[in-house]
Amino acid sequence: MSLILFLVIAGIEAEAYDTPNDDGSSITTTWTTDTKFESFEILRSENPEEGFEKIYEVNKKTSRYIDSQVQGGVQYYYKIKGQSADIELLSEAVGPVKAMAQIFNTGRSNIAICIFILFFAIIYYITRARRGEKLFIRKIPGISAIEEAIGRATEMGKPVLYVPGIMDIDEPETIASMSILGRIAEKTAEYGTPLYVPTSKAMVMSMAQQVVKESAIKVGRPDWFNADNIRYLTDDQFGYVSAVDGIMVREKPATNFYLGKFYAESLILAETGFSTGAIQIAGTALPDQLPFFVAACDYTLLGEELYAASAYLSQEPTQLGSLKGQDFGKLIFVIVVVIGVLTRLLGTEFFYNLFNTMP
Amino acid sequence: MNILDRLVKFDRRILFVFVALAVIIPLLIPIGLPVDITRPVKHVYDRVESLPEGSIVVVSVDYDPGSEAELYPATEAFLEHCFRKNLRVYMMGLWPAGPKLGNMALEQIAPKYNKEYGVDYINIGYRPGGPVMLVSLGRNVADLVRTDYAGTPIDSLPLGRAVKSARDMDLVMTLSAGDPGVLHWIIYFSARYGTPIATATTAIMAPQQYPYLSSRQLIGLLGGLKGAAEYETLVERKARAVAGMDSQSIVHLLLVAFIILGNMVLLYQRRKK
Amino acid sequence: MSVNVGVWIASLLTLAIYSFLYKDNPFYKIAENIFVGVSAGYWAVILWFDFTWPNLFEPLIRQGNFIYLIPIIVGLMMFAPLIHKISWLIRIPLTFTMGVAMSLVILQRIQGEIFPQLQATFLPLSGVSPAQLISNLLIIVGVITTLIYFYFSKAHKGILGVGAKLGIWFMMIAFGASFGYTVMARISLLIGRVYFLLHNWLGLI
Amino acid sequence: MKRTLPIVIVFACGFFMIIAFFIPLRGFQDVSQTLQNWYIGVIAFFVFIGIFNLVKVNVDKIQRRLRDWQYNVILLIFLAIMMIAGFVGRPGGGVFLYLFENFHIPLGATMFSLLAFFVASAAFRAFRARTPEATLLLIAAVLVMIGRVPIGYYIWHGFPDLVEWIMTVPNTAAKRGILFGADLGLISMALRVLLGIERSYMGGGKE
Repeated sequence: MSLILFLVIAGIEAEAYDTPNDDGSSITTTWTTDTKFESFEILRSENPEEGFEKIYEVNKKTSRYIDSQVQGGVQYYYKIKGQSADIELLSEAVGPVKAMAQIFNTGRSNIAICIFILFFAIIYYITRARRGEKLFIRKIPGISAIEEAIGRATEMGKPVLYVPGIMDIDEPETIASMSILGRIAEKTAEYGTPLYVPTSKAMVMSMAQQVVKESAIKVGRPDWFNADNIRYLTDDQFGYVSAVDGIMVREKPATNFYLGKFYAESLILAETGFSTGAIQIAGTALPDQLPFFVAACDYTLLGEELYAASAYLSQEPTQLGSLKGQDFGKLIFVIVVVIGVLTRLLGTEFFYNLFNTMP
Repeated sequence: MNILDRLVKFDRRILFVFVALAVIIPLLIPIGLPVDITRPVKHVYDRVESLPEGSIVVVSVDYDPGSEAELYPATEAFLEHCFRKNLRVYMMGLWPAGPKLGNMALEQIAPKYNKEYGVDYINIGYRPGGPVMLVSLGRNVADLVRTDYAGTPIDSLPLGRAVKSARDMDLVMTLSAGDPGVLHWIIYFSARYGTPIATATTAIMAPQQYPYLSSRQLIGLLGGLKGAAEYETLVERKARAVAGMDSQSIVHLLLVAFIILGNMVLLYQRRKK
Repeated sequence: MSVNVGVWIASLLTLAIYSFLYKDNPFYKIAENIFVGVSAGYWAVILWFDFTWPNLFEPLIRQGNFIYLIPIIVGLMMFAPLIHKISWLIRIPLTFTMGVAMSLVILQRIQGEIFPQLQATFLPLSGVSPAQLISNLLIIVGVITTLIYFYFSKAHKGILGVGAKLGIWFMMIAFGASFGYTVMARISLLIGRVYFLLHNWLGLI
Repeated sequence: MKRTLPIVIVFACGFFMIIAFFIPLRGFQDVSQTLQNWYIGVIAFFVFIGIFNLVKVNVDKIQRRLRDWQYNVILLIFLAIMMIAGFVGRPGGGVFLYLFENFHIPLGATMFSLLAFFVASAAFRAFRARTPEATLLLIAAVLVMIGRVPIGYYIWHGFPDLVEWIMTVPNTAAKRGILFGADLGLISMALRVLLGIERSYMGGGKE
């Protein structure tokens, strides 16, 4: 009887090796078998012949165990015991294995290469821009829309409203918004059109005042600048919205700009502005709020376009250089996707596997 | 004045009344529309079903009262499923108010299945530090967790001792309303330690999760109150989320009607020009 | 109708917020300021008891583990601007936290997002059903054209122009989906509150 | 010192963390773990300074009798009540939980539900299919709004699958493209911070 049993039961093939890319604290054991066991026990000894003790038990779905209760430099031997209701089977002892620390995690070399390429591209373009080179950025269609909208307000003899979002000046969107505000202030000052900038943060107000004043001086209309038009209303989200709504209803601006960081208030602003019949131009980086702006405004700067517009208008080297560096990254991504799809179509998984991040 | 012109001009507060009625009436007089099950929800359910008894599920309550209406029903339904399957629940929160809300759900569900605190479930409270904390937590839990939410030393609780690192976590369920949340669990935790992540998010965040579903970085997704209603249906525990689905349906119909009507006005105005 | 005072308070506060729908008014403002006060207080208490005391001060004071002085001192430098002479010290906690957080941003965005997402875009175009083939092709084209739309180094003319236009369409569908879901979210929140008022307060359902 | 030390700190911490990511040696891992744990400790003080500033701003408004200063008094009173309830009575204590359940939860939960009403009026008055792009957006939105709730399934059994297709194909594609762009933006910002080029977070660019 036992002889027959022995013939049907396939053995357990075990393997043990130093866990790659770790700090020398573990040994990995793996095993394969054709027999259906209920569970497996992992046994360990420092001697190939005797002294094997159970160190862990795993369920039938598992075929790998990482033993992290080992001492560096000690040689270990492993056995795997398969168990089910009526049979128990032990594998041959495998070993000796020693846990060793690695100096470089080779499983992460792909990430290292990626970091290297991106860093290089960004630093390279920033350096070029800082050296005073003219880097080309295409004109964002939104910018001509901005100019037209100001022109329309002037024709109608009505003011322009500029909402710089509800966040403080440490927010990248708010900073971008201030560069664009500078350009808008230049245009409105040239035409002599009033420009209202209600803000939700005191710091944003003082920065906006400074920006608008500089623009007015730049186009030779310092008399046009009126500090009272750039006011801090309140920090509170909905309180701010209802106050801005009030301005829209009272002053009936012909053009509303919403450029900066917006949250739930985007919807209420865009709706009130729409109902007063203003031309509305919006832009924000947060994808959550973009749909409402697209649906209720005449023109919307989508996501990164806000930063691109700011870089285009300010021609500030760091902004321009970063944008070009990121563009280089996008180009690489497109190429990588094309190669990835083609290589898989040709039946090789080699390129695909280069992007594995898990051991 | 044309009737369409008048429609656009009237006070928006009249529209507000419409919305209120569309929510209230179906709650008072339920229609009982059947809830269809979507794949991402089914995947979460199936994964919980396949876990062996005693597996440790991290339930991270990453929302606050602002999203309670959407995520609390999902919290209860998910916990019910875990306890029914005799899984062990390790609760925490990346948002300060999360663990308190999670505790309310635990107090509802755990007694029903005679679960014992410290053995079958535990609540380690608010964990500040967002993404950086997650990287640290995955490597060594003891570095960060000294006590549970009530101040009991973590070593005095069996389940507290059982979880030493990400290796001891069989599944992470994050009930997520924003930042920090599911994104950080995926890219700061799962990407490093390989722990599978499932999530229930607010509806606003749900479309954003589909790239991760497609890359299998997420096992499944309960999107908004509808996702919770689906889960309630799957675990046969119809409660607040299912009850809300009639109102949800009616208001959606109302809004679609508003959009269509509003655009007819636009067409009409254009033709007049 | 409920006889629980807490439920009454909760219900009246709920109605106070809804009074904003009529117009901005004192009840709304009171409710809102209560909210800011309560939530800030809540945060401070929970942070102290769940983290700061057991993880920083307790090991320092009870176990005399002086290594914990480092994060405490660096953290306290956040208050440096109160004393004019040493106000620059605030830069130490700011730069330290930025250094740690930003390095992890770089590593994890690549390991956890860029690589897996690129890999997930290498979709098979052979050996799949025709319907799947179309879907896979659409995803590949959608990802590439969206990237083209956000490519600012070349004017959008010719093939790039066509790509960018396609990218816009993909984005508009995606935004439409987000739009629908966001609407759903807002309504769910309202349902939650109305359910509370009808169930817990008035006891009608 | 005032200029250089902060730049050295951000550079050293940042690049050490990046290098340690690739070196599995115990020493490197332990140091980066310690830096992370200190980070969490320091971040906790950011919250305390935030609350301190909240008090300062409000006291200031009250002292200067700015418009609506009475509301700031209410804010401070409730902040104080909450803190006393928590620190004296412990966060597990009855008063603290009572305030949380009957003040914090209903107020937080109601605030954003206001938006449901504004969505409705915007749907009627502002969401217009003015351009082909906006039309596409609105069509997708309407499909999702109907197909994602039980009434959609009731109207047509294929609705949920259609919406799931929109979500898994065009939505996934565009969101992924946007995500790549955003990641590059973030990485480039992070690198500028580590190199000390970007310093606006240190406070307004003043020395």
